[in-house]
Amino acid sequence: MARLNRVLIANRGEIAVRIIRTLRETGRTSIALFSEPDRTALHVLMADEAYAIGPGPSKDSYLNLERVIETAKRVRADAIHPGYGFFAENATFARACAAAGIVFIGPSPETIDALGDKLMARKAALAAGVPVVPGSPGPLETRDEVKAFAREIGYPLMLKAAAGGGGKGMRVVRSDAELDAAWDLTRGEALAAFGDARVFVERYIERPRHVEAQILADHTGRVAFLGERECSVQRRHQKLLEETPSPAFDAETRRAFGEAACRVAQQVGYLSAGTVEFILDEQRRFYFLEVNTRLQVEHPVTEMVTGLDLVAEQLRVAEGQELSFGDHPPEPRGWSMEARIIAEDPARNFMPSVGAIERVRFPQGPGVRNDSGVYRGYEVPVFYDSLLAKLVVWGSDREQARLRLVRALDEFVLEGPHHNIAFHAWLALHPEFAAGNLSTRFLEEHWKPGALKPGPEATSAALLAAALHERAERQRVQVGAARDDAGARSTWKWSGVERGGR
Amino acid sequence: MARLNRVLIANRGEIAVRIIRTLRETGRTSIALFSEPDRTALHVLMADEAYAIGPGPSKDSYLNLERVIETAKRVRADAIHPGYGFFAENATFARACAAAGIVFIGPSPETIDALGDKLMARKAALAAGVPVVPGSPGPLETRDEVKAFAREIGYPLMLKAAAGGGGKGMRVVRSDAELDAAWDLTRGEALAAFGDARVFVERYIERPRHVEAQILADHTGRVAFLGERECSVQRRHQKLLEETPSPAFDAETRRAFGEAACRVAQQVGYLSAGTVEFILDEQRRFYFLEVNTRLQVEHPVTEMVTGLDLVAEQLRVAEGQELSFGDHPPEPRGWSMEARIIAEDPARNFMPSVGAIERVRFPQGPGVRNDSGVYRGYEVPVFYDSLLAKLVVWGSDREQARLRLVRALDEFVLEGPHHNIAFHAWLALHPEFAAGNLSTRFLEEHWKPGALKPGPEATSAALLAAALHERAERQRVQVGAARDDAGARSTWKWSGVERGGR
Amino acid sequence: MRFWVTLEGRETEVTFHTEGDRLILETDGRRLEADFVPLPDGEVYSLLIEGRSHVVRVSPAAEGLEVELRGAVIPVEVKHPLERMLQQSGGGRAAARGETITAPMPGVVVAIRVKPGDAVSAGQAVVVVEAMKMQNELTVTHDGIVSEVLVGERAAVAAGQALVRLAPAPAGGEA
Amino acid sequence: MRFWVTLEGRETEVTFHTEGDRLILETDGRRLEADFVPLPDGEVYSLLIEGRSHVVRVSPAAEGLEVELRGAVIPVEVKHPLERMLQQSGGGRAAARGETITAPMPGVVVAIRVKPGDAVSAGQAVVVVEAMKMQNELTVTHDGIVSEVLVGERAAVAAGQALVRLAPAPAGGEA
Repeated sequence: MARLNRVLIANRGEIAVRIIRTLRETGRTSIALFSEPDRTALHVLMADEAYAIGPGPSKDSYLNLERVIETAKRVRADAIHPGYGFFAENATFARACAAAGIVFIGPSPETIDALGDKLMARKAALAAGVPVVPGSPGPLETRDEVKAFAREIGYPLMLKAAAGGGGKGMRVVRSDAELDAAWDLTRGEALAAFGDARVFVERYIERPRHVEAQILADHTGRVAFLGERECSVQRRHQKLLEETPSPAFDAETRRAFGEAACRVAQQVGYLSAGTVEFILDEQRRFYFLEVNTRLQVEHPVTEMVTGLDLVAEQLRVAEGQELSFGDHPPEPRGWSMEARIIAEDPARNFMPSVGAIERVRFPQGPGVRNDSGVYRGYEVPVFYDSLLAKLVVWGSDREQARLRLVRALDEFVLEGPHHNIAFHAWLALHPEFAAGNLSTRFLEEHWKPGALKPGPEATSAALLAAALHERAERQRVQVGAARDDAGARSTWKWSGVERGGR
Repeated sequence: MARLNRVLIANRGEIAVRIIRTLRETGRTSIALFSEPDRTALHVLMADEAYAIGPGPSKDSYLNLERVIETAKRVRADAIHPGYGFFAENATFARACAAAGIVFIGPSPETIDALGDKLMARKAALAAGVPVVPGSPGPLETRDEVKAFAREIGYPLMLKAAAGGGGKGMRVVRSDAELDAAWDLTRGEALAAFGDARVFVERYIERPRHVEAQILADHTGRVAFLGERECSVQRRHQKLLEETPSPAFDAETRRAFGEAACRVAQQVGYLSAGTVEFILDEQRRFYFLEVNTRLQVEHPVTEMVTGLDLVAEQLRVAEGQELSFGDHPPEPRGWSMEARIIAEDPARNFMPSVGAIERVRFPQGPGVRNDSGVYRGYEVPVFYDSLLAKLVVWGSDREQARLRLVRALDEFVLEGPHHNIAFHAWLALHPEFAAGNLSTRFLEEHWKPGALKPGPEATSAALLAAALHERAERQRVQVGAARDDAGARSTWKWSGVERGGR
Repeated sequence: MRFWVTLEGRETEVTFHTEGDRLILETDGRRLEADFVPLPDGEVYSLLIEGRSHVVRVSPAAEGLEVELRGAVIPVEVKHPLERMLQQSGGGRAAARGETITAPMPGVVVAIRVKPGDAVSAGQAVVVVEAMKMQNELTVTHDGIVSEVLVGERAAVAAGQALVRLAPAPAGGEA
Repeated sequence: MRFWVTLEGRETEVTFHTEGDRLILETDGRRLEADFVPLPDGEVYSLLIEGRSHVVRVSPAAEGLEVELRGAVIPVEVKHPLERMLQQSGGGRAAARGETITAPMPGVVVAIRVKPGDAVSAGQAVVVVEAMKMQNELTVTHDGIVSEVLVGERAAVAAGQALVRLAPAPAGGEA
C-alpha cells in the first residue's frame, strides 16, 4: 500500500499533539481540525495545517461525522488518526473513511463492531478460552430484572452502559437500596454520553486490580504482546495513575496474561494497536473485561520501557507494512508511571475546574516525559475532558520511578485552574502505594479530603506570603490614593466591606 | 562511610538544577549557593536551602574558596558537589573540603593534580600504553620557540593553555604569520580564564573527530566504561552537539577504546565519574587528549542510553559504596543526541546575547529530555557562561534520534536573547551530519551565515506579521490620540522620525 | 503593619514590617523572618526562611486569598481593622450563617434534590450539575433551610450562577 | 492601510486590510491571505495561510522589527509614508552610509585594531570585546574611514555603548 503522507488527526488536546510529533518525526504532513474555541489550542499551533470544523460542542465539531470526512476529502488527507475518544471506536466512522477512500488508522470496522459491543466481546473471549466475570446475558431493562439477577449471583453488582467505555457510565451497587438510587443516574449518564441508555450487570469483584495488555497486530496475523499496564488507581472509574510493569505480576502471570490477550486478538483478527483489559482478583486470577480498539491515554508508559513509538507502529500497519520489530518485540526495560494531571479540585470532591493557564513550568531532567495540550495563557475550554497533561516518568526499578515521580510533581508549576498535582504527590508517597498494594478501591480506602493539609513550614510560608500581599496591596492603594483620592481608596474600602460582609 | 544527607552544590545554572533533582530523588537535602544576581536563579528556587555567597563576578562568589567552604561548614553540609567548571577540577578546593571535614564529590586531590596538568596527564597515558598526539615537551615561552618546534614537526599546530580545559584557550595556527597574530590573543585568554598564561604546542590533526569515554570508578579499583560520546561538532573548540554512540565506531574500535580509557584511569587510581578525551583521525586511530575529572556537560546522552543516573553513582562512590551495577554496566540501548542551546546570535558570528527570557516553551513528548536553568522572566546574567538549556533526545537508532531532534527543535519556543535553536536545526538537517561525516572542522567546512535564510513561506508569514504589527500599532495610536492628542500621537511621529533618520 | 489572618480555621493577629529584603512577622508570640524577592510573572515571591527555599504565589480567591506552594493550595483569609470592626458588629456572623449554592463552572443541571422549605444538613447534596462529561453533586457547607431554588432541571448554568439559597438553620438563629 | 517593507534587502510597497479574522495583503502584484488570531503572551499571532499553520512573534529590534518564527529570526524594516518622505529627502541615505560600532553586550575591551583616519572595509574587525568568557571581534558592515575611537583598551563597556565611529567611505560620498 502507498505511503500515508498527509495524515489528518480527528482529535484535539494532548493526544492530537502527541500524534503530530510522530508524524513530524516520520516526515509526514500533520493536519489538525479545530472547533471554534480550539482555534488557539496547541494542536492547531503545532500542526502543519489546521482546518475549522464548527462550534464548541463535540457533536457539532469533533463528532460531526459528515464535516470531518468532507474536510478530510477536501484537504486530500491520505489517512485519519482518531486518537482516543471521539471517533476512535466508531465503526460507522471507520466505514465512512473507507467509503471516502481514506485510510482509517485502527482496526477494521468489523473488529470495532465485534469488540465495541460488550456482550459480543465477552463471547469472543469465551470462544478464545479466556475467563470472564459472571454477568447478565444481556442488557436489563428494569431495576426489578437487576434485583432478580442480584438474587442469583449476589451483590455487589456493577452496572455498565452497554455502549460505554473508559469507565464512563459505570456504577457499583451493594444493595437493592443503592440500586434504586443509582439506576436512573447510570442510564441518564449512558444516554448523555453514548446516546444509548442500555445497561447490563455483572458481578463486582471486591478490591480488584485493573491490569491491561498492550498489543500490536499487523496484516500477517502476527500479534505482539508489549507488556501489561496496571491502572488500578481510579476515581469514579477514571484512571488516575498507570504503571508498567504491574507490581502484582510475576513472570509466569505475565506469560499467561500475554497469551490470553493475544488469543482474544487473534479470535477477532485484530489489526493495529489495541488494549485488552482484565481485572485481577486478590488471588491474582484475571478475568477479561473488554478490548479498547484504540491508542490508550496511558500508552506512553509502554513506550518508556520498550522504546517503541506506538503511533509510528500504527502508521506502519496502516500502510500494510509489518511491525518494525518483526517477531521480536524489545525486552521491556525498567519501570514507568504516568500521572494524569487533571483540572479538578481534590479539596472539593475533585470538582472539575476551568480557566486560563496563568503560569506553567513542566518538570524536566532525567527520566521525565511530558505530554500536554496546554500552554501559558491558554483557556481550558469547558466542552471537552479535563485532562491537562500527562506526566510520565521512567526509573530503573519501581522505587526509582516512584521517587522520580514525586520529584517531578514537586517541580511542576501549574497555576490557573485547580489541579490534582498535590493529590498525585500524596498518592505516590502513600505507604500502601509504595508497597504496590493497589486496587480500584484504593481511594475509597485511603483518601481523605484532609490528606493535603499543609505542614507547619508551608503554613509559615503562607503567612509570610499573605503579609507580602498586604504590603503590595497597601503600596498600590497609596499610589492610587496619591493619584486619585476618591477612586483607589474607595475601591479598597469596598473590597474590605465586601469581604467583611461574607 | 556515613550516608551524605546534606549536599551543597558549589555551582549554578542547569547543572546545579540537575544535581538537585538527583538529591531529591535519593532523599537528600539539596543546598544551593547564589551570587547576588543569581538570587532569582532556578537552582535557588528549586533547592531545599539556599545561601548567598557574594557579588556577581565568579571570583567574588562561586570561585571564592574561603566563602564557599565557610558557608558549607556553617550550614553543616556533609558533602560538596562541584558540578562542572568553577571548582570542579581544582585540587586546592578538594583539599580544603577534606580539611573542613566535608566530602568532595569527585576524585582525590592527587588525581586532580596529576590529570589537571596536561603534561603529567600525557605521561600517565604513555605509561598506560595509550597513544598521544606529538607535542612540545613543555610550555613554550616565545613565538620563536614555537616556530622552531614547527620546523621540527610542521604546521598546522595547536596552541593550548597549560591550565586550560573545555576547549578554552586553544587556537590552531597554520603558518608563522597566523602564529604571530594568534600568540598574544591566546596567552591573553589563558591569563584571563585561568590566571596562567603558559601555552604549549602540539600537532594539529586535520579533520579530527573528538570522541570521549565516560568512565565510573569505585574504591574497589573497579573502572567501568559506559560507552563513548562523539563531540566533534564544535565552534571555537566549544562543543555544540554531542551524541552516543559515535557514528565512526564499530564494536572492535569501541572495545579497544574502552580498554584504553580504563587503563588511563587505573594508571592514576581514578575514583568517581570521569571523562577520557581522545581525538580520532581519519584512519580511525585514537590519541589521548586529556582527562576531565568531573561530570561532563554532555553526560545526559550517556544516561539516556544506559538508564543510569551518573550523579547518583557519584554519590554512591562518595559514600564508599560500590557502583550500583557492580561488574555489569547496562548494555547501551538506542542512540542519544544533545544540542546545547546557547544565548548567541548565529547570524552575527555567534555573538553572545543577553536579556530576559520573554517566553519559553520546552519541547515535550516521546524521547525528549530537557535540562535547563532558565524560566520565563528570568534575566540571563552576563557574568556566567551562556548555556541556556540542553535539549537531549533518544531514538532507537541514529536516524530516529536525529529526526526527533529536528522535531523537538522545531517545537522549542525561546524568546528574549538570541539563541542557536535554528542553527541546530540547520545542523541536524545537513546531509553530511545525517551521514555521520563529522569532524571538529564541520562548521568551518559547511557553515555559512546565510544558511538560516528563511524560505518563501516564512517570508510571507513575516510580511503578514509585520502588517498585523502595523495594524496593532495604529490601533494603539488611535486609542492614544483619542485619550491624549499631544502625547500618543507625537510618540508615534517621533518613533517614525527616529526610524526615518537611521 | 497589622492585620488579622485566618489560616486553617484559626484567626490570629499579625504584625509585620520589612527591612530591605528581609520580612519580619510576629503572630501570637511567634516571630518569623524571611529573605524575600518578587519573581517575574504574577504575584510570586521567593522566600528564604532560615535558608529554606520556598516559592509562593498569592492570588485572590472567592474567599480571601489562596497561597499556592509546591502545587498545594492554602486558603488564607485576611482582614483589616476596618473589616474586623464591621464583622464584630455582628453583620458578618449573621451573613455567614446563610448560604448560596452556586455553579462552580458552566454546565447543565441534571437533578435538583431539594425544594423550598426542606431542612438540609452540612455536606448534603442538593443539586447535580453535569460539566466536562462528569456529573457533580453540589453539597451545602452549613445546616439550613432551603429558601429558594433558582433553576430548573436541564437548565444550562454559568459559572458562579446561584442555584439554591439556604436560610440559617433554626439552631443558629440567635443572630 | 499602506506602508513600505524592507525584507531581505528588497523594499516593497504593501497594502493590507482585515475582514473579521481574515488578513488580506497585497505587494507587487502578489496577494496573500491568512486567518489570524492574537495569542496570549506578547505580540504573537497564529496565522493560517491557506491552512498552513504558523506562529509568528513580532518584536521591535535595533533596526525596525524582528519576526520570530520556528526559532528563526527574520528582520523586517517598516516605513510609513512620512518616514519615507524624510528619507528620500536624502538624510536617510546619508545616515545609512556612516556607521557606529557599538558593544553588543556588557563586557571589557581587550583590543582596538584601528585608529582615527584608518580606512576599513566591510567585514573588517576593529574591536575585540570580552564578555561571557569569550573574546568577540566586532566587525564593520560598510566600507568607511574611522572618524572616532571612543574607548580605550581594558575599558568596561555597557550594552549598546558606542565604541568606534566611521565616516562614509569616499566611494559612497555622493550624498
